[in-house]
Amino acid sequence: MELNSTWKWIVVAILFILALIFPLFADEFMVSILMQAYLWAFLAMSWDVIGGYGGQFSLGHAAFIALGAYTSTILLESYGVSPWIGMWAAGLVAGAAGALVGFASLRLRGPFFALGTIAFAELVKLLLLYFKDITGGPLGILITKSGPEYMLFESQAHYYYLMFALMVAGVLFLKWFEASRFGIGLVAIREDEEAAEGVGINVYRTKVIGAAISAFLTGIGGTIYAQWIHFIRPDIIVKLEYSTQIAAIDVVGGAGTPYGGLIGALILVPLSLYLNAIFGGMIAGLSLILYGVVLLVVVVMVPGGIYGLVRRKWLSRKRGGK
Amino acid sequence: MLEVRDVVKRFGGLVALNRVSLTVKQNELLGLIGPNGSGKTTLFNVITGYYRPEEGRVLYRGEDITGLRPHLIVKKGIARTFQIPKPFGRLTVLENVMSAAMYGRKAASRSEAKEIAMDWLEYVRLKDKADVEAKALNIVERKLMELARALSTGPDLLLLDELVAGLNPSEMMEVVKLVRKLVDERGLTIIMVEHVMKAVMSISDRVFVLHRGAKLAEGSPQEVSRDPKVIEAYLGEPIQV
Amino acid sequence: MVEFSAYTQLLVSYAILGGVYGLTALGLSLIWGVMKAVNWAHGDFLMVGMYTAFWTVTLFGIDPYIAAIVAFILLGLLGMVTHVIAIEPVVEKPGGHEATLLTTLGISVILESLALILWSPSPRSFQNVYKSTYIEVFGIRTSVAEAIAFVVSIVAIVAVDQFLKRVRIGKAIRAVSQNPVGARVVGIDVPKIRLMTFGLGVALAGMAGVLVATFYPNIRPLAGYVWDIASYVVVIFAGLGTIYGVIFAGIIIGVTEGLGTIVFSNAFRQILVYVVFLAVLLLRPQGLFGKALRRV
Amino acid sequence: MLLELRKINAGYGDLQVLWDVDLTVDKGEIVSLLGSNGAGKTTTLRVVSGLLKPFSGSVMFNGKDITKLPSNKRVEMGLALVPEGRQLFPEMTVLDNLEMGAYTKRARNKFHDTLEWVFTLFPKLKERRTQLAGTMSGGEQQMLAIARGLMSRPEVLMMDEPSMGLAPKLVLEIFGTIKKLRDEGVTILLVEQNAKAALDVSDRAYILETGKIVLQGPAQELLGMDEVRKAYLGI
Repeated sequence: MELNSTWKWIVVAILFILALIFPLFADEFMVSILMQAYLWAFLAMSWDVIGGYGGQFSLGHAAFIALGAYTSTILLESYGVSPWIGMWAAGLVAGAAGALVGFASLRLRGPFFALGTIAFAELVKLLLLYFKDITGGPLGILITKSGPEYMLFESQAHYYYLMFALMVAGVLFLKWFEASRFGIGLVAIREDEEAAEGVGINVYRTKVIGAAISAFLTGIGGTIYAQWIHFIRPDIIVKLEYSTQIAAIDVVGGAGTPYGGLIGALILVPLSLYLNAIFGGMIAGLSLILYGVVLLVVVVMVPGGIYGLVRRKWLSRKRGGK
Repeated sequence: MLEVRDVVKRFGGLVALNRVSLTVKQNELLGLIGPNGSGKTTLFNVITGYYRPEEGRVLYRGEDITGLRPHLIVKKGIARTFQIPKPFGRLTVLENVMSAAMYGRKAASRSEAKEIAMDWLEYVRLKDKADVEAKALNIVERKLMELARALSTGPDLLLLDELVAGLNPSEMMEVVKLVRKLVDERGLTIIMVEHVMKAVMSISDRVFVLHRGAKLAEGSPQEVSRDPKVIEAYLGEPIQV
Repeated sequence: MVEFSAYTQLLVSYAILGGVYGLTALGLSLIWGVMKAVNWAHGDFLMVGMYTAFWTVTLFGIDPYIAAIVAFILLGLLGMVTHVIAIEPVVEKPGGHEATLLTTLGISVILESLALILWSPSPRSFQNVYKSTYIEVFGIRTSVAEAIAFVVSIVAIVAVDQFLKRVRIGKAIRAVSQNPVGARVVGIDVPKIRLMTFGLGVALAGMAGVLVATFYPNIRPLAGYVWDIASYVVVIFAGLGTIYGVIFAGIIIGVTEGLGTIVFSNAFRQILVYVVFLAVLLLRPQGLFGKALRRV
Repeated sequence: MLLELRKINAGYGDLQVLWDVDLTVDKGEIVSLLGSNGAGKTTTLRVVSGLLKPFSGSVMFNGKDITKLPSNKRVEMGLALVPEGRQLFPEMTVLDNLEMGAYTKRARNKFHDTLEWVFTLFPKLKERRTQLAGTMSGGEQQMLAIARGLMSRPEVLMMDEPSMGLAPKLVLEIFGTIKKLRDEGVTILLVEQNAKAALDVSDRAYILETGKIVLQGPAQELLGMDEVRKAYLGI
């Protein structure tokens, strides 16, 4: 057991160092791919709070990305507030929105939250288009500032480290979260609502707060995303595909675990980016098929996702070895 | 301590509880028995807030708790187990029990909760399974874990729904002793629904018999087990058609 | 006075649209009622129905309403295949209802991407005589295509209701939805009924797609999405699993959109719908016509 | 032998409820399966009707092994269950419930004849045929559940606690019906808690205790035995 955990730490340390020196020897395209994987991993982990740990699927998380991105970008472009500060405001706005949707749709068990979030995402998109004066309407907002104090960097490598830090923070947060009082309460609800009530958990309130935390993190992710693409517009940021991808990445990787989002993103994001790079102009949509097929196959054949599968295999081997 | 007054509960055309009244005194172990479908679990669900009765009231320490949501009833100091155990399958046994300490009557911190949970796990002799996922437990262990979980909420009144069903006779007697000790040594008040007569009769201070949603008899185990009405309810009456 | 009649005109066309929402929602409602599965790909099946209309009409020159029958059959089969792949393997497992959400999400993504690859993202439409012919009743003008779409939607909803109430298989579908255990006990092949229900639900979406295509100038791979959302709104509004409810809910949603246009602006009409939707979720999640959901 | 259970072991997940249960029902018999709560009576019927797959053992019906058949095929062969808790279709009328009872091909063609027969057995259902099943009283629902079971034209009718939760007068009526059914030649496998009443109408009986058959024999013999009492009261 001692040896086992030592080995585990050595492996983690090696991977960590490899990830850190990766931009030194890889080309820009590779760096960009891995960087995007980290970003999606973080978004999937944010989704995981309510989707995986809470067992309530959101299919409108793009709305929280958008709220976060718009909040910090408007603060930046109109008021000169640095995104290093603005991202917290972004999180709060998205979190409040998450609480609102949760409040409306988490009272009953069932698909209501999924329906509520998808409607909310549409609503956000329409509102962003509607309030042109603030949001720039369909033209969106271009980020014009520059400099690290505004979270704007010149090379992809810098963004790589930013996203890497974000991803690591996400994993650490989930590790802490799943052992916290609140995390345990939320999982208890997912496992059995009646029994959760029976130990004194306020089921409705806990789910709503879970949705708010998830949206809060996603909002921060939205800020980072906007800072990377330098440019936000309703039709590229509140895309239904984004909501779908976030959910798919987490479920494929293994929902309700700290590593599921990362595993899912490391598999799906590079695959879809490569497919896009290869077939790009010719066959748009091919990379999306990948998401669909993998999601379908994993849910039907590998409930628990890839992390769950690996873990089961590993556990059974360990047991077999004894 | 607990008073159920003229409670009526209907499901569609069926009357599950028909004007049931029942009182439980502090530090008493009440056995609640009755044939299938007599309304025992329904009564539990009414007391613990899972069902709202159509008529009647539930009073706890003089306070009206009728129709309060279950998690609030836990906070008043009433805990329960379920007829079919409901573990939080993908939490560990320890986390299952800790959740009750953290969310129960007093919101314990993580470290306090761990202590409380380990104490109760030791009490039900499940300590060495603490780090196992709850879904990996067998039926007996699930029942014991659920007992520990209910106890960790810090209740004064504990409702046990068929705790020993499915246990073999020696396990059964051990669990029954544990339950009795909760009353004698820890000062709890307990209502237990049980089918296994031997278990109920051997440890109850008083027995309450439900039949077709209404009270049939009430008294000491000896009185009740000799009551011809009770014997008839269990064995049934002869039919001359 | 002119304004008033213009408003009436507008409201009526939105009410007509609402009637079609009712039909698109019907299949969803049916599938939910019987197997407690949410079909996220519903709008995409509607989109496939729209393309079925486009291709059969432009390639073979057949009447769009014959295309509706073709789409009904074609989509019915596609629905059954989907059921076998994505619903039946998970529906009875623990957590299965949630799982159907994800599997149909996968199907949805696959259908949309395939449509993008096969038919390109550019919108299409086809000319037909019904779209360009107008009728006038009580001073209100509407295209024949829209009028037919409305009437067919209502007829289809009534027909499905009657099918469920009078035909043996229809009754078996209701039996499964009300009590799956009871249904097995009387000898109903429950998986087969589920398969048929899913097929029927998707077939209805396909038919709705054709009806929409006759007057809607925007046949594109992601078109289903707009209708999807409208259908979900209608289903929740009507109460999951109700049949007649969807007509009224559809019309109410349609008229709400119309009122939103009149009172605010065209851009605001859908905003209003979503706000109403979220309010319904909060205040009456069982919908207007659904029965109170029992806790526990 | 019309129905035969051979060494059935069954349960739910890791909880084994039945242990090596052997049981037979001959044509024209009423056989009771008795025992206290939780002894495994309902589980036995679930195994016979195909609602639950046994861990091991086999179920024979009319000489054929039906252990692996789905429940709808078993109803088609003439094996019907009136389940615990009635399991009616609450939002459907009495008549529709009965029509669903005759869902199988076996029963479909004889629907009108069977309906008439069932209405003579339960005249009240005829009066109430347009009422929704969910709005009826407990006793009426039980009548409907039995009637629905009969609509499938079963060779063996299994009944799970038909007297559960009913007032004494209704219990009397239900058992009267069971007797009538026997006189009409229906073979019945009856699960009951009301042991005396069940034994009164039965030819033979089995007594289950914690998942094992502990006693079996002619009903009248069992009636007088102390072990019967013990199986129930555990004292």
